Amino acid sequence: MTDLKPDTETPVLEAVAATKHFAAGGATVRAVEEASVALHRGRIVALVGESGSGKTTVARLLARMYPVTGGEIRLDGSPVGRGHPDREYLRRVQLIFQDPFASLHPGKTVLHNLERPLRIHGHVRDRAEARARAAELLERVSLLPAKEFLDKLPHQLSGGQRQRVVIARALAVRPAVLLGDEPISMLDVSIRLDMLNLLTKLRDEEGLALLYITHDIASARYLCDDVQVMYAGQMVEGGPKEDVIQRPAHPYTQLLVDASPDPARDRAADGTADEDGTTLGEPPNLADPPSGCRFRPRCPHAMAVCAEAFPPRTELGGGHWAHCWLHADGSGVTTT
Amino acid sequence: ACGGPASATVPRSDTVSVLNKDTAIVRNFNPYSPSNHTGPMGRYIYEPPLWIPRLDPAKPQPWLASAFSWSRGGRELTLTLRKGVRFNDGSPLTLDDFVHSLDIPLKKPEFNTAGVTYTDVRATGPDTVVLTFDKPAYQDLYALGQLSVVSKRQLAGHDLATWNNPDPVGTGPGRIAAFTTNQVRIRLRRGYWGGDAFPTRNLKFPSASEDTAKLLLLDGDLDFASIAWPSGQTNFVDRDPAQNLYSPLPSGTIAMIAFNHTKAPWNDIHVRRALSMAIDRSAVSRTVASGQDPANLAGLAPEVYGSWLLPEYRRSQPLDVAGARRELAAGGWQIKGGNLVKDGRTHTVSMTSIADWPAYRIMSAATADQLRRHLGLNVNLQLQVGATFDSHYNSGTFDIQYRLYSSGTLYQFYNTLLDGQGMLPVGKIAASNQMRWKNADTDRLLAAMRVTDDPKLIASYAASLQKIFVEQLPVVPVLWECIWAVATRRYWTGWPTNRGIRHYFGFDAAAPEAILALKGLRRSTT
Amino acid sequence: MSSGTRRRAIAFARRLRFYVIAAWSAVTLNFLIPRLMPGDPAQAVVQQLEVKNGQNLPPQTVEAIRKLLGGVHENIAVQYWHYLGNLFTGNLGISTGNFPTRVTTLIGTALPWTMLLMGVSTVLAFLIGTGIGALCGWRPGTRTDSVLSPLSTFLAAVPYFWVALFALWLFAFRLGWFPLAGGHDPDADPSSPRYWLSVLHYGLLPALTIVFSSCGGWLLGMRNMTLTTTGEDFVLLARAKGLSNTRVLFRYAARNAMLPQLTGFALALGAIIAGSVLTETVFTYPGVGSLLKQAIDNRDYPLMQGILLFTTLAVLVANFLADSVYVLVDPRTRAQGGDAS
Amino acid sequence: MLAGSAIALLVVLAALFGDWFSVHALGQDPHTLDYLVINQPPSGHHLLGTTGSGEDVLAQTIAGARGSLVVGLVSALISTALGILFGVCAGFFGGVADTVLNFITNLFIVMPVFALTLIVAGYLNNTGTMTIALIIGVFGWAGGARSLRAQTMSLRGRDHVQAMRMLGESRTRLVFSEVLPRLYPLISAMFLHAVIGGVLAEAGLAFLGVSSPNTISWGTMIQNAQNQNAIINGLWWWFLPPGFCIAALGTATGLINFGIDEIANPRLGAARRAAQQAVKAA
Amino acid sequence: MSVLLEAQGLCVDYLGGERSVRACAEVDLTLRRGEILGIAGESGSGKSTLITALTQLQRPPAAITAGRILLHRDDADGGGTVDLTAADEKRLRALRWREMSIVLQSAMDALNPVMRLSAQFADVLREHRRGITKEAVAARTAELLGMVGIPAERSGAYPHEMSGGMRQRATIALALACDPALVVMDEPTTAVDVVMQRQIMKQILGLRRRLGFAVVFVTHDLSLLLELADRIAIMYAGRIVEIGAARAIHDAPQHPYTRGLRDSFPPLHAPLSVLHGIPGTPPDPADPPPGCAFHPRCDRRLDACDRRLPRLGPVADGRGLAACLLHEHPEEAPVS
Ligand SMILES: Nc1ncnc2c1ncn2[C@@H]1O[C@H](COP(=O)(O)OP(=O)(O)OP(=O)(O)O)[C@@H](O)[C@H]1O
Ligand SMILES: Nc1ncnc2c1ncn2[C@@H]1O[C@H](COP(=O)(O)OP(=O)(O)OP(=O)(O)O)[C@@H](O)[C@H]1O
Ligand SMILES: [Mg+2]
Ligand SMILES: [Mg+2]
Repeated sequence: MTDLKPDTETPVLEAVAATKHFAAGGATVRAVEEASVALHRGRIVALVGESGSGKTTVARLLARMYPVTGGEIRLDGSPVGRGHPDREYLRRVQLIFQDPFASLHPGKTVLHNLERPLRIHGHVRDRAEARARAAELLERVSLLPAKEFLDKLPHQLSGGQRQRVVIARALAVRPAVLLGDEPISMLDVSIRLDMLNLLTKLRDEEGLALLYITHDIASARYLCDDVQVMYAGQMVEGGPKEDVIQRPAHPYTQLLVDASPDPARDRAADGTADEDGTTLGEPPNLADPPSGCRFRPRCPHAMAVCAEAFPPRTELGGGHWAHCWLHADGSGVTTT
Repeated sequence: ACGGPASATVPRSDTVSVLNKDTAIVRNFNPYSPSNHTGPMGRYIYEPPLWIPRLDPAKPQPWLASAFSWSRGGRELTLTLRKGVRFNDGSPLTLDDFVHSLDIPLKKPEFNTAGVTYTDVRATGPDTVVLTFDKPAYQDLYALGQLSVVSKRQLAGHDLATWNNPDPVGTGPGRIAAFTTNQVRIRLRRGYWGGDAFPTRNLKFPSASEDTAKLLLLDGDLDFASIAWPSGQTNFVDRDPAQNLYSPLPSGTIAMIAFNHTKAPWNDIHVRRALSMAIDRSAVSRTVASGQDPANLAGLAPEVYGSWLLPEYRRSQPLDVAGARRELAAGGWQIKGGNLVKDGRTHTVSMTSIADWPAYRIMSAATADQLRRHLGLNVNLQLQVGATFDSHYNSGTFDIQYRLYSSGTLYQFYNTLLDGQGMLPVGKIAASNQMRWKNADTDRLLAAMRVTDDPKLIASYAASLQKIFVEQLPVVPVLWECIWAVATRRYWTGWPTNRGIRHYFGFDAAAPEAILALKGLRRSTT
Repeated sequence: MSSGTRRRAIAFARRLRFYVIAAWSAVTLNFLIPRLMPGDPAQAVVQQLEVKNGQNLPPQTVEAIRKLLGGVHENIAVQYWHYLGNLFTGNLGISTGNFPTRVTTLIGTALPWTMLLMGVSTVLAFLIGTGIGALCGWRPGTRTDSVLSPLSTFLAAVPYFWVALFALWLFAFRLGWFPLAGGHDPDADPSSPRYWLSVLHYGLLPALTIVFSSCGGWLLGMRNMTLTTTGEDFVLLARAKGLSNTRVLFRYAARNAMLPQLTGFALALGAIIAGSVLTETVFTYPGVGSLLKQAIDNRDYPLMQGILLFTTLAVLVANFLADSVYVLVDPRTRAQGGDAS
Repeated sequence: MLAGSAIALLVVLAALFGDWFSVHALGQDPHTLDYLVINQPPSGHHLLGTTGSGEDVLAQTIAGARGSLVVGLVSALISTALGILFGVCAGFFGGVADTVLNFITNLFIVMPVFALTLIVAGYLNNTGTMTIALIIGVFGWAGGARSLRAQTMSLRGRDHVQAMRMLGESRTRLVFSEVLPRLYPLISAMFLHAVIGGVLAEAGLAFLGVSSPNTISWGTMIQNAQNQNAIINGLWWWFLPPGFCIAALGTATGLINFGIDEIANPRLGAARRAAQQAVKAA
Repeated sequence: MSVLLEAQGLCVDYLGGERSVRACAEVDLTLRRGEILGIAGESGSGKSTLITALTQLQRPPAAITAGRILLHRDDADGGGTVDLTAADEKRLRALRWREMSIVLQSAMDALNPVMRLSAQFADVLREHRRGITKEAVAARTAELLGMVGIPAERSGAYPHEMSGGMRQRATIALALACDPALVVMDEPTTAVDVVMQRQIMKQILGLRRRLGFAVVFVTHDLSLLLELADRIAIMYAGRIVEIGAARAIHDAPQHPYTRGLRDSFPPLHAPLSVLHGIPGTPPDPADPPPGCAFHPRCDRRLDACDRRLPRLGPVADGRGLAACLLHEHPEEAPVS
């Protein structure tokens, strides 16, 4: 795996302190608050967090499916406009949806799905060329024999095959950035790894910049280079994956890692906490979020200062950073 | 006031049950309402000054005015008020009431629904009233048969434009006994000036659609209805010939083809004659199957206009295909591809008819079919809803129409149909001579007829007008249009039939007529 | 909590705004439609009079009648202004066909009949159709279902008046079980029990024909909804809980399947007046339908307008009530605040 | 569904080739009056008897298929087109367009459609078939538009639409190639519903005296039969066929709709098949 | 511990005329009292079908076409053995919820959206304890909700007013309302976050310890089961291909499919290596391959695999049961 230092070159795509508020029935949902994420050529960033933490919203902001409320999106270092993305932008940035079953029109063939982006972006001139290019694309996502798949309809494909078609379709525009919103969560367990391996291949061979959104820390660790953790619309921690996962700095990251199933975990050791009938409480209501650090109400280490302001970004070394008052003094203590 | 409970106890066998065609009836007896839907039973309550018999409209009869006479060359009419008449609220009919009634149409033209033409009303004696006209008005008596005489006292303080007059006061024998939206009951009072010789004092008018009325008649719930019943003979009379009666009564109305005389080829007498000759009227009559017979050449029903009708015009036009072809040839017309052609110009034949009445649908279809059969004319038959149909007629924007025509007196018959004085151009809404018939002889004869009351002169004018009508064929009479009498003899006999009609009865009958007809009924003995 | 109340208030205000604007639009449309139509009520009245009299009316009479029956010479904006003003005072004008009766009087006499007949039969049809539909959807494929469901499709497609005419002929005429026409025994005294019994007797056949032809639609709708709902997990869970079948059906399956039906029911209730034309024409029933038919036949603009207005407002009110009831029945809409529609 | 399609096909065939068939195979022109055979019961010559003016009932019934179907189809086309226009545009474009279009839709939903149709149709000059169809169509689209809007709104947010949009597909193309095709089951169900709705409305209007008098449709046939007291006079052969035809067409479209429903909502289909299994097993 | 439930030769078909689908084939299972039996398998392997059949909740067109399900009742409940497949609806209703209850995958769908939570509890309590007072119902509801950490005052809420995790816990509380001997759970944690999932798992373990009910827990997430279950059954294409103690499944999976499945979960802490999952896709249940359904994807396929259907039998070292020819003829096994 490549070991480019993130800071050494301009990110291909970047969200800088991006904020998104939705208006919903008279209330304002503060879905994402000052979130930053940078995608570099040939690197994969994983975005993990609970449901509703704003991961999808960040991806969609990056894809400019809707405009930011605050902050900005930068492509190749220059800020982009607020309106609908033009074709030029879409040629560089592509989004892959979570559900391969839903993201293909049930009545359209694989060929059609691949031909449209090729045509829209002027990569082909005629049908024959489109067909040849489409076959090439299928080969790139390892759908073999490619020719046989061209004329199939989605329902004739398995979930994994569909997701490959979806990825091939995104690749057809020749993007520099691929945003994957939980691209494997709807797939069968046994074929998820193949998908992750395919993404790795694309990164390595084509130098794509990739955002990988997931619930599943283990798969993030398997696939990506860097991990960022979101909680209730705020970025709480990030850095090289082993730093974040093996030595989590933020209490929420710790909770997340602890909660994730691990086949190797020793069951007996865990049993002590069984009787625990109390709960950690619920993630906050984003229409009326807690002040300061939004994890504060569930945090075992909550302090007075936590309610006052959102903690600043603390660099913990080696690209590892966190937003937590526990580390804000620069001590970099890991509390476990 | 509606005397409810008593009515419930009247046995059916003591009640004359007559169809009320209004399906949603309103307790509205305002005699000045321009609407056609003011309780039709008003005719048993309100009475006119004169009676214009439908069977001889040229001979007005005294009614509430016991006598009338012309003076000043037809510019003044003196009416003598009948004595001893009492309103149904017991008060006497005074000259004041009479004058007031005659005066209302003058004071308020919007209530001149009878169409009176006098310009002044004056009481000239203890029981005489003089009506003044601008011009000789011998032919204007008809309106006095349409006017209601009302009680001044009852009307006092009411705005006729908003008042429903739910409990009408009139000189007629009737009084509202019970009123519901489904039915009106009338009770005939004692002490009516015209005598007490009614077979019963109870009348009821249940409302129903014509379709339902037929079922009611079959069930014996109705004694009488004035509705057309195609194949009424087989489907009603034949079910029980002893009891059931279906009779189309002569009415003076004709079903005819009207031509737009401003347009070729209809302004060509040869074409009109050819069309008339090519129709087998008895075939058309059979199709309607409701008893309408072929009309005579003059279009004047002998029962109504018999005293004027020339004997040679009593027959009807027979089918004469050869004659029709001769006429066309004489006019220089050919029929090519179903159209009329002359001098290289092609005229398509499009006939419109009214869609509202099923019988007209059939009649016009059959008539068109006749022309197709016998002349090879392709008649493009269009049916239009009544309002559209009439508005095209009135503004003269039609080719030929299959329509019905009726009028009061013989003079009115010709005057409304053919008077060319003040003829309006096409596009303007005309109330008479909608066909735009322009004929100097006609105009001259009508003008002369208007200003005389000499029966001999009138008869000669009438003969000349008939001649013009038959020879020039401004319209082609096809069938008689009737007033229908459907009745059962279960409880009552003596209904008017086309064999022995004396007076009309039922929904469409005018006031004195209905009262007289009622007197002619007898209790059934079966 | 307060934000919830505020949201609800906002939602309510939005809904109310819709209904107000809708009512205004309906009122305006009602004003415009007859005026955009060709023809002239006075002309029709004059024509009738002339036919009746057998001669022409004097021109000044024609002119006066024209003025009396709502002069068409006024500028349309002035007419509209008068119309709105009159509406607010509850004055819908004077019927030209039944001059000089007020439109409100006419509607007032006819309305109870329509409400009675159509209201009762619509509710009955809804209850019967929905009830049987729930059973059919609950046990699809049983004999009842396999007979009733196709039958309802058929019933929904049969022209109503065709059936009604046939029923009138068969039951009222041939068998004599029911009266042929009217809304009550015309000879009975309105205060007597006999009168009220006759109202039942006269209304029964029309009501039955309505129920007969309209319950099929409710049945099918409910059947399909129940079928869909029965597949839901919460019904499975209710079964797993060991609840009795009737309880599962009524508290779980049917209760949820009912929700879409309710909207339809509100619309149907509102459409009662408009839908009564055919029934009342066939059975000569003294309701608003007959009145509307008469108005159309007579080109009675004010009456027509009045009936249209009444009908539209009835639908609006029914919808508003349905919306509000829906919020009570389906707690989910409470949170969302509900859409205007 | 098969039976439904068969009946519908039959009606369409009758509408297309009925005239030819009547004239050449039956030897009867639906417009011909036969003065000699009025109100005849079915016989070898007139298979379904004759009307009160001597027309052949069978030939009229066949000709009526065209009249009714034309009204049904044209009104359905109009109302479906309007429904799509209003529903899909409102649902897809959202925002102000949605507010306005949706308001109009809701307004039309609360308008008393049949009464309005009756009034307007009663007033227009020369109520030809097309006029009647037009009026029925113009007043009858709102219900469909409402459900199309809801469906479109849900489709607009679907991944495959968003995905194509993210590829740079234009909005028009998105509507026509991504959204509309998925609405076809709903639209076709709506359309069929509107066809029979149009046929019924035409018949109802005809019964109330508003009809195109020059064309033969099942509605005008019933009206004529009714006007001439076919039931009272026992002319069942005249009164029954047109009503049955309408009912049959309605049932046919209903059955086809069942089929479409099952395709769109597989659970219904599964339940039906399961029920059949259960019945077979029992 | 005594046996609670036995399935013998259970076959469940989705009837469809010519194209019937056998979703569960000859399933043999034994569940002991108080035991947590996990069932893992990919999507479409028949897990839900099995679980609904076990509780006699199969919906048309599913039908049990062979086999028996024996429920051994506790002496306290009257004792005796009931064959659930032969029991009529009345008999079953008496057993439902008192003997066996169920937790479904999506709590949103499993709760009646138009009834308050308390009413849904009351419904079941009233049904099974005739004559119970209103107060007793309220008290019991509060107690049950308390067990899963939901405050009693939330009992008046409608389902949509609660978060996903809360709803899911409420359905678990509901399942325990009548002290059942058996609770079957169909992916009860798939729809919730890892943190909530961990919490729910802990609660299940704790409650099981306190109340002693047995659990059949179905999921596609083997890594989760490994932490939760006592024994695990692996399903593939409608058949149970392996059953064994959780540890044994983790440490020494006997069936190639089990091994593949286990290796489909990247580790959270252990060193990373490139993993491959299982090649190919699960079979079409309407048209399963002949012989062992797994043979097209199996890397240790034998010649006979496409002809002979392996039976579930003890493996050589007695560590459970597996259905694989490798174990029927261990001598033929290629060295892996
Ligand atoms: N269009 C929208 N309107 C209003 N609120 C929204 C909208 N989209 C998202 N939200 C809210 O924003 C928050 C973040 O949602 P988002 O979908 O980004 O979360 P997520 O991390 O992707 O969750 P998941 O893991 O469930 O996909 C949620 O509370 C959601 O309800
Ligand atoms: N209603 C049905 N009709 C026909 N086949 C069905 C039906 N429901 C399920 N099946 C088939 O039965 C098989 C087993 O389905 P089941 O739902 O039990 O799988 P599962 O293991 O629970 O999958 P998942 O993890 O996706 O929930 C599947 O292959 C499915 O295709
Ligand atoms: Mg998301
Ligand atoms: Mg499942």
